[in-house]
Amino acid sequence: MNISKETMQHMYITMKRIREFELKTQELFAEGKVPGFVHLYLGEEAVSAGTCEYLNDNDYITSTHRGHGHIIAKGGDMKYMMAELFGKATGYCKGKGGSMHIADRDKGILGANGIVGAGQDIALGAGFSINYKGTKQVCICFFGDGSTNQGTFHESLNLASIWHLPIVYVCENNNYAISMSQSRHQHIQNISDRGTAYGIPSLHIDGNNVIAVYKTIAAAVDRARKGEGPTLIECKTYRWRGHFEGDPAIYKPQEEQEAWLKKDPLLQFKTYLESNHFFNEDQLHIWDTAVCQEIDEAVRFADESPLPDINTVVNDVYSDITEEVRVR
Amino acid sequence: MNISKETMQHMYITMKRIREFELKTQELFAEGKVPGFVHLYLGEEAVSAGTCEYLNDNDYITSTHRGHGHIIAKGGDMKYMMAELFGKATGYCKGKGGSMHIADRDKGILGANGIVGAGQDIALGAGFSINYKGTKQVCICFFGDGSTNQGTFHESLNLASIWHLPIVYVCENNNYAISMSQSRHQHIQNISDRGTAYGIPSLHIDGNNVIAVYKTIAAAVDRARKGEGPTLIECKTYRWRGHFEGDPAIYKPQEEQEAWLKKDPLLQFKTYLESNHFFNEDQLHIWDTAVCQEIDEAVRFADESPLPDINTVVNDVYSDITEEVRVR
Amino acid sequence: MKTMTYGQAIKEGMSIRMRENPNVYLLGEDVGAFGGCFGVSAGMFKEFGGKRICDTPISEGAIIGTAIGSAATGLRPIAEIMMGDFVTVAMDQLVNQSAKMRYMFGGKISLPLVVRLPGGAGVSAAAQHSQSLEAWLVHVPGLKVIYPSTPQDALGLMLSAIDDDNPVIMIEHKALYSVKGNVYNLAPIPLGKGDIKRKGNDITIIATGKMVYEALTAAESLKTAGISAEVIDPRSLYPLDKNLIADSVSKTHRVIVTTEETKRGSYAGELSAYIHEELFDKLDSPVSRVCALNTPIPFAPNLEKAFLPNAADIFRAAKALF
Amino acid sequence: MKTMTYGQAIKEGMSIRMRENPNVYLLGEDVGAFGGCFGVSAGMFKEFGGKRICDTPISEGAIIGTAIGSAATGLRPIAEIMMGDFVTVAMDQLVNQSAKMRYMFGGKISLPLVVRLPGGAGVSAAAQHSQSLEAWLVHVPGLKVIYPSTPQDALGLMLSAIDDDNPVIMIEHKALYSVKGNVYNLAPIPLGKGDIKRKGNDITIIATGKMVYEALTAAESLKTAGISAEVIDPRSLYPLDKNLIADSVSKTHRVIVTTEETKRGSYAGELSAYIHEELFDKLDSPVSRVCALNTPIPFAPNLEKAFLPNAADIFRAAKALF
Ligand SMILES: Cc1ncc(C[n+]2csc(CCOP(=O)(O)OP(=O)(O)O)c2C)c(N)n1
Ligand SMILES: Cc1ncc(C[n+]2csc(CCOP(=O)(O)OP(=O)(O)O)c2C)c(N)n1
Ligand SMILES: [Mg+2]
Ligand SMILES: [Mg+2]
Repeated sequence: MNISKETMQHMYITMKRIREFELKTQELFAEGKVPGFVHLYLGEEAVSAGTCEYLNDNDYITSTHRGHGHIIAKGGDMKYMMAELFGKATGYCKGKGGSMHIADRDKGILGANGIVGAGQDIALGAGFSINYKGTKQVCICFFGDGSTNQGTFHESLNLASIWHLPIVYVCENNNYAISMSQSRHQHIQNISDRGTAYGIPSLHIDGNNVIAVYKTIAAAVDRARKGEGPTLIECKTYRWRGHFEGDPAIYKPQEEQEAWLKKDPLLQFKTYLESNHFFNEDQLHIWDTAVCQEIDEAVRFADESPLPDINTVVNDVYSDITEEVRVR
Repeated sequence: MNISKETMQHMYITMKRIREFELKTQELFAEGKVPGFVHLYLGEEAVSAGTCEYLNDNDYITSTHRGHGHIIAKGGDMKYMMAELFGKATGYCKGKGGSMHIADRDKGILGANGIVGAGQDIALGAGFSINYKGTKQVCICFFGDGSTNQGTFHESLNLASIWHLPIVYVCENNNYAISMSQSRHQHIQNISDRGTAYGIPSLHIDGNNVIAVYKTIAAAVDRARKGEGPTLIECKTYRWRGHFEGDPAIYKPQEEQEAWLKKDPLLQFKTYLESNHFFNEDQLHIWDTAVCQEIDEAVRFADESPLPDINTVVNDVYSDITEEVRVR
Repeated sequence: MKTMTYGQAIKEGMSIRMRENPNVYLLGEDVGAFGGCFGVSAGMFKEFGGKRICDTPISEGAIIGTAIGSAATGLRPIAEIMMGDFVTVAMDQLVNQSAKMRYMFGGKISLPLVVRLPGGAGVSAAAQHSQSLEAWLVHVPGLKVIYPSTPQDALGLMLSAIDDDNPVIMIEHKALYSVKGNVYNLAPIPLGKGDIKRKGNDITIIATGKMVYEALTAAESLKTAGISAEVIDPRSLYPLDKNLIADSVSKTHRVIVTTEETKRGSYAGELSAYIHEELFDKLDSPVSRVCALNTPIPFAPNLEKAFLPNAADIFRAAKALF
Repeated sequence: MKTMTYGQAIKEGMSIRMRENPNVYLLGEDVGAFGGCFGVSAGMFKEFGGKRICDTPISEGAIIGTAIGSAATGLRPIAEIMMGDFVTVAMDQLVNQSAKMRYMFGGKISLPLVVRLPGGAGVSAAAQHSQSLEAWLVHVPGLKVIYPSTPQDALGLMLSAIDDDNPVIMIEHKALYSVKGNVYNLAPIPLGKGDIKRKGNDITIIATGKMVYEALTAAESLKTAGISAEVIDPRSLYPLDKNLIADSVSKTHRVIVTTEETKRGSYAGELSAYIHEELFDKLDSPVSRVCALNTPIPFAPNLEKAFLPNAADIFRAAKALF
């Protein structure tokens, strides 16, 4: 499979966007600008960048509590994301959702999700719709290693298999579910081994290699579009930070952390692009700078945006009923 | 492995007990003597008889909505069972549980269960206790093919595996979950393939061959007692009747039904015992007659037992609080 | 005018919309050729085929998840959970996902989905197959909850539920499926409109589901005792027809709320609290709840009967208010 | 006397019983060396080891299932569900299994288990990490439900919960974990005994969890306004200390019930219904509920604040009753 320069450029920019968005969020959280729980995607950029690159706007994704990367890669607007993280009226969810609940229907983003395993079920419905309407879209279902121990994982893969749904299950195995390393939370080495239980083709790949991710996903997406059903792809990667901001993650062995930092997916891709003479440093630098500007603008946008009017607290519960403001 | 004549005799009697108990229940249900839902175990007798034969009284089992066979095989008293089916005060549950909720703690029977998949979770706790106290008991977890699509199946096997719990998972694959044949509800031929997903040794056997069941279970139980963890055993069998009494089961192909009726587990075992000269027909006949008498006594006991006093409706909710009779 | 059973009316409601709108479909365990555990969808498989009358494995969470995801992407699913009690394995999907999505996403998503929950006791199905769990669902902002008692209401409410752009939970009483009634018209009954099942002046009996029939029986007995009872069926538990209740209570000054739930923490309690809060001055006596006992549901028919509230209980409670 | 936080008091309660009884153990996600998501079990892993402070995968159903099965076979488990909202994926185990087993089995089994559910809002954790779901659990016969507001109560109730031979759900408010208070003694507080948090004569404010503090603040303001408020913390939602409430209401004749739940279908409604039913003649005005809004819980701090009930709301509601 040949990957065009344009595709590579776009994947690089996506990864850089995610990286910078998360670094900035880390900083803003520490400053107290971002309330609530924040789960950073640092170190896992290649998975969503490589995956979403092969998708169309009208393809769907379901996401997780660690969703920023998925949303950026699927074309979400960082301004509205950042505004949402700030709890501002201009955010994706008008301040009602926050980091864990960002959605963008126009981009096929069916929502980040605060419940581990919930996206697996929702993906079923998206896949069901596609087959029902015969529209040849696909749905990517992102989830973590830890979530593969929830019943929803099991039920979802079984149903997708018997219904031949066009779902690509993308497991981001970052080796941890909060403090539980994979070896403690399940007795298998490769999560892709779980596909056998459903008759679903499954494989595991280096999730820090964006090219590998892209190619593997492309094959699975093509298969899904042809009506051949779901695929399970385990991407081995690593969570650089604690589970959420504020978690010092002392349970991670230092050598392990260091080894993975050396496998920085962005740096690896940069080196690859340069050493294969796809792009030179100057070119990459220009993009880097542009990304940093975008982030700054997103932060400025978020900062300058108004808080939601507190009367809006009662809106959006139903399409047709507005709750009374003072029912208490 | 050598199987003693005593063991064979006992397994035969167990199977005969289950067969006759169920035939009688079928009759009584049709007469309107047994209210509620009744799920018969006819045709699957070899599974529970072969399994429980290798257990001790203090070993545990968890059961399902189709629990009569499990309870009889684990040593439950048919008198109290029948009385419970009748909704009588002398029943196992004082008439509060009925067919789907029979339990007997003294025999390690942790309960039939009306919720598909619920026993899988409860088995975890029994296994946990055993390891915690170091008592070398085992827990058998019985469940159907359909229940292996519930999230509880998945969560249970994963936990049992990482905790090395002494659980033997016995799947009664009778090819149907109500009207859904296995090929419609999952995309795999052997449910034992699901063990791979948890690193659990798994195998499938002829569930209508009581000797095969006994031997396979024995090995798995020995393994569990030695602290080597769980095993998944799929027993291929067939549900002779509809899902519950009243279901004409028109979704079952007639040839399929006939083929399986020919594989009658009780008849097969009888032929085996006779042709290998373990027991002659006269001997078997004596036992058969005794079993039929037991069943008659059980029915008489149930019939003559009093209804529960309606004031007992408020008892047994808590160990220490009795609900007021008329709180409405 | 047609006579049909409650179960047939539900089927009719689903079928009408399925004929009109190709995006409406039904999914659930054994709803296909088998026709559903209670036969409600019998024949629909034949009419609409397996693509639209969709059998599922025993995975209730995934059933509701599929409904959610497909509703979010343009379909209008109707999901049947075989017994309301099994909603316990799909609560996350219902509560944390379907009910909250519109709000969490800032109003930018619609989830037009219907979930059918056959509930209720009376057939010796024991503790895990007989519950009335509507109180849980009414407590969840984002859900609408309806509970028809007659074939006419079942049909009209089903049509509105399918038309609604929000998750609607329809509670159905399993012991009502075979009850026949007249169906006068095929118009949707708006959610939030209650119905006066019997006019009266001295006491208001608010009843849901199968208790509507017990209330009507009690009203007959009360008449003999010289008390004229008005029987109100809210039909829609949320949104609630507050005006209908206010009008009735303003006239009668006495209220019984009767439901098949275990009393403690019931929807009946919510109604009672609400009526006291809003209509205290109209009340001559406290609102009285007639519910099931605070116990799990027993198997033995005589115990189950003792567990369940009935017309005699309503009669007694009503008399006590005078 | 010792000063400790609410979180530490919970830990102390668990630790005391674990030291005394080898059959008591704790299980849940990240409760081990990590110390639990809110640090409640910090240090327990070191003291009791991994066998008794037991980390689990993300499988809440299996966590409660393990608790049930082990309680049925002789242990006394304490299960932590990381956030109360996640109980949605373990409702079957809690409701259809643990709550009903004793009854279904004719009283022949005991399930001594404690389930800890950290609930409540106030930390911008949004709609899926902030709910107060106690109403659901109170509605389930077979469960006991407790909800401490202070370190002393947390410790005493935890001891009783562990000692109890029935499933006990302990609701903990996540925003209270770091609140300090005096712990005067290490005696169990019997389930079903409420507490007067402040004595008063003119109005009874019944408050649970974090709302106890809002009620106390409101009581201060009311004092300035010439109204003497009694603040009652039931502590145990079921069984309920009916006498304590009756005594107070007989004295004050006015009642506010305040909880952090969404109002519709709340436990506050159950309390209100109950008080009206039993104490109608003592009431000079209807019981008034001060609860959260009927919406999912919003993320933005200002919206979340608008969502939550507070002392000012209680004050206003109280004034309105005079
Ligand atoms: C049902 C449920 N249980 C527990 C949690 C708390 N929780 C949030 S994220 C998480 C770990 C998830 O691990 P994994 O799936 O590997 O994703 P990662 O955080 O590593 O990206 C847990 C336990 C939750 N949100 N939902
Ligand atoms: C959670 C849940 N969903 C659905 C049901 C209804 N139900 C009872 S038994 C059954 C089929 C079970 O099939 P299987 O596990 O193969 O057991 P079998 O009946 O064949 O013995 C179903 C769907 C239930 N009791 N619980
Ligand atoms: Mg992970
Ligand atoms: Mg089966």
